[in-house]
Amino acid sequence: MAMDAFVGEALTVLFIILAYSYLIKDNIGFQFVQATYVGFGVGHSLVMVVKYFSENTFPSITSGNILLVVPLLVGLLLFGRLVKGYLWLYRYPLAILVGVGLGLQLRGMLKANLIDQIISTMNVNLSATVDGFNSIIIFIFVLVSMNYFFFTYRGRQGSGTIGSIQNLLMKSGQYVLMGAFGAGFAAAFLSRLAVFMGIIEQVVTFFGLI
Amino acid sequence: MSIIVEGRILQLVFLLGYSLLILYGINRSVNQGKVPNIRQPAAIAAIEEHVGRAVEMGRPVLFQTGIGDVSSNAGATHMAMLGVLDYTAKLAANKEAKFICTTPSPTLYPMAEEIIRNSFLTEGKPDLFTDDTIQFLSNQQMSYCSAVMHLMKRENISLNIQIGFFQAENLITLEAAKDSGAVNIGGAVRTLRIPGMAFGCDYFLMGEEVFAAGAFCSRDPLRLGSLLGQDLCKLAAIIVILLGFVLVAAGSDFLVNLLTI
Amino acid sequence: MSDLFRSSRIPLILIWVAVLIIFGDYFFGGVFNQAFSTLTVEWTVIIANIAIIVGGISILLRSIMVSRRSSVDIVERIMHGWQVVIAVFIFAIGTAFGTTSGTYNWLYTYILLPSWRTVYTIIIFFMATASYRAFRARSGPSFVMLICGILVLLRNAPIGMRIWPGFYSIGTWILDVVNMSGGRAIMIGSVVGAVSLLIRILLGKEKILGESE
Amino acid sequence: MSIIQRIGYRKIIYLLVLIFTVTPMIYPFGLPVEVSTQSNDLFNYIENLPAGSKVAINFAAFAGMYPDSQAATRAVLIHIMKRPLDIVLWHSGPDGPLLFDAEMEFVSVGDRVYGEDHVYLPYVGGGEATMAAIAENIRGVFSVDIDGTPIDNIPLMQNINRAEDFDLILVLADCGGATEWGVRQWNIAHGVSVGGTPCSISYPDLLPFWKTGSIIGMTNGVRGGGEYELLVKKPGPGLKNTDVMSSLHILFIVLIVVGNIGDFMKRSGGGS
Repeated sequence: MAMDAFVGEALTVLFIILAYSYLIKDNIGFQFVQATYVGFGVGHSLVMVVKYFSENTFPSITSGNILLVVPLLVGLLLFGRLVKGYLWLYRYPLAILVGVGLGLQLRGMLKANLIDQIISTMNVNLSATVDGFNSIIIFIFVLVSMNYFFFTYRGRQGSGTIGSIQNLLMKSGQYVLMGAFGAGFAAAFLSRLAVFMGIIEQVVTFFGLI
Repeated sequence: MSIIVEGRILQLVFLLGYSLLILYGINRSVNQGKVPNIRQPAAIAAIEEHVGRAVEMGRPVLFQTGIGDVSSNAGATHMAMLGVLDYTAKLAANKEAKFICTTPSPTLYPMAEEIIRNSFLTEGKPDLFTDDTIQFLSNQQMSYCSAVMHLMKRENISLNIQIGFFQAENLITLEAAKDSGAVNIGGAVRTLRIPGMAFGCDYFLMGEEVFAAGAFCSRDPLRLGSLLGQDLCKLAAIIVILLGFVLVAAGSDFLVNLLTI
Repeated sequence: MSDLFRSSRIPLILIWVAVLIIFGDYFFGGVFNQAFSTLTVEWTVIIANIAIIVGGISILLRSIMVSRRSSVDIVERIMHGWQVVIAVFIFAIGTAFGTTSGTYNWLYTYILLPSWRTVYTIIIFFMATASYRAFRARSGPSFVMLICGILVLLRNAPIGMRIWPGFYSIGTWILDVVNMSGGRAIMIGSVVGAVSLLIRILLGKEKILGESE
Repeated sequence: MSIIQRIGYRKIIYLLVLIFTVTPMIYPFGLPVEVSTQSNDLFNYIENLPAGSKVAINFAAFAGMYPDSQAATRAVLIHIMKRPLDIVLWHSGPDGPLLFDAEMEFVSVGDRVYGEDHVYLPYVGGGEATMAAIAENIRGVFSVDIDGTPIDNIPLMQNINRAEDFDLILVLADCGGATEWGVRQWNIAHGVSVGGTPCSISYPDLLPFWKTGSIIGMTNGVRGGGEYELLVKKPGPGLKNTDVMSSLHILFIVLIVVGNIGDFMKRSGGGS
């Protein structure tokens, strides 16, 4: 193994041991690793953004589209947030980010999150197949889960049949949602597991165990 | 053909319809004064019960604000958390329970401090506000965790509240609280955070319930009004699904095609 | 006059204009499309990338402030100082030699990757202890959640299929039906929440533009 | 029980996690993986794309979480580089370029010519708004490719301006919502199908989009990596670690069950 690779691998294993020493007790070694990755991450993201501007935006300003200077200047007002007393400057570019961000998100959600989901839920296929059975179950589960998220109706939900039906729908909606979050937990675990396997593999191969 | 882009007409109808329903809810609550009352969420009722228990046992109540991410959609979660903080601080001051609030967020720290100070003032107990009532522990995720774990053991807390914008560290603090014998009350909006919260808490709020709890605690007519509007929107969606189901069962896909024009 | 600019009235008008252009382009196209293209391609991309720079610098400024405050304990001050030093060092190396240079690649592969991934995976250990200590089936719904969690764990683990083939199909059913239905209900709720949030912002009732001075 | 009390249950469980991870690495028992429908859909869609179709790739990797979707991303890159497709790739995460270069060492480009068959564009930040801007006018966002060559001099980019010029957009290694941006800004707004290799934490939230057809297929984190490696018949990190995946899953299930039984007995027995 080339010299710098070996030194690199040794350094990596040192970082791994320092980081996991947190499990025994929070210590300076761990805080060093955490400060390193936060600082390195900030430095790296600044390098990449400056690279994008220097290769894409500035050339297109100088070569053709001089009007791009205006959004650049408005964008620089964002620095108002860092200077005491100039917070009000920061609000102009922030308004554009908020308006564009929420606008784009909502206009896409109207079809993807709402109409498509409604159509797919109502489009039950009544054939006596597994797919048919599932589509009916999904139809019921979606309606019941949506019932869990009613807040103002619950205020008038007293006794009597309407109250008990509502309560039953809400309760069964809670069961469906909790089942869904059980699946969510398994996904969250699987996600970190893969990263963890890679780390342990690096240590194990460095010490030549495999 | 029509000036509206083909295939998006119904989306415009839904957008305008939902906006009107929400404006109706807000107008009815703010201008006409008919503020909708919503039932106390189970987790909020549990806060009341367990703050009382904390006083009997003479052990403190811990409230965590969560990470102060400034992204636009997390802003609404912070507002709900601050509503619950205000409600809990008033409760603790009223029953004279020892109240501790910890935060890893420099942006949420001043807002939380102001709210707790006012709550103690309105309950007529400003002297309860000592300098360890609100503690900014560290804006590093893991350093904040270890600091909170030590605090939980040292203070022997009996109630740990974590409703708001949390990241992966919430599992660590939930387990540490359970380990020191405390009751966990939590709440998360994002689906990827709900399982961890649901597993570790005795009572918890999921998804939009966090906003409902925030509105309930702050009793702000605008939020309560918009909650009524949102319920009407969801009801409309359910009615469309039911109608569509009946038509599909009867063999006609009229509504399915209508929704895609 | 100057307090008109200081207030958030004009930024609110900017939000109105941005939202109208975006929905105008989506529903009516035509003249809105040119405004939409200018707004997103030329304005928002540049402002969003400057926001990343401002975000990075505000983290460093806060670290400088913490490292200079005497009330903070010495170890944390050193670490915040080190954070700023390494950020500036990496920025210098990155812009001077370029990110494809050997030294930058070496620093990135052997320092950033391990430190980021180890801190990220520490949670696995805590998930294990929390599984043993905190994950309790207290009520009916949390019992269902525990069972579904275990069944999907068995579906994801290749060994699950070897123990009993049914685990794979049940786990897949939970993912494709139960999880999908719950997710769909939350999705429909999120659209309603987004419309409500947008309306409250357009009415100027949300403190999203930060506190006034 | 005194030993456990003395050392503390935490340290014992940490040790168990390490043992259950290292042992299957040293003594692998090699279990195959079931291929899920969603992974199959992605494979078949790419396999049936006619020659000369244009594919956009948004490489959305972040350093910390990349290993989770690395196996699937490598397998999809191997598959797509083998097929006669025109590829335009850009990065939406600052770590993208470095992680992508390291990944391409495992992917053979065959007799493809850079600039005619595939183009690598640089990193640009800005999330969903930038994704919409690229769909609207890719030349407005990028002036040069990742090596600095102006776009107008690249033959492949001559007739590429908007999302409509593409037949598919692949969002690779997404852990933070990039796939949803793709659905909202490319599929809904411009009708381009979306595929991807999301990490398993975002997978459950994307299932409804697969059900309605916006997403044509996707893999599920490291497990999906093993599945796609089977489909392209190129074993890699996904299949190699299936045993570690199994042993740790079993450990977790045992911990949950033992924890709950212990608690149940204590509650019903001690009545506390």
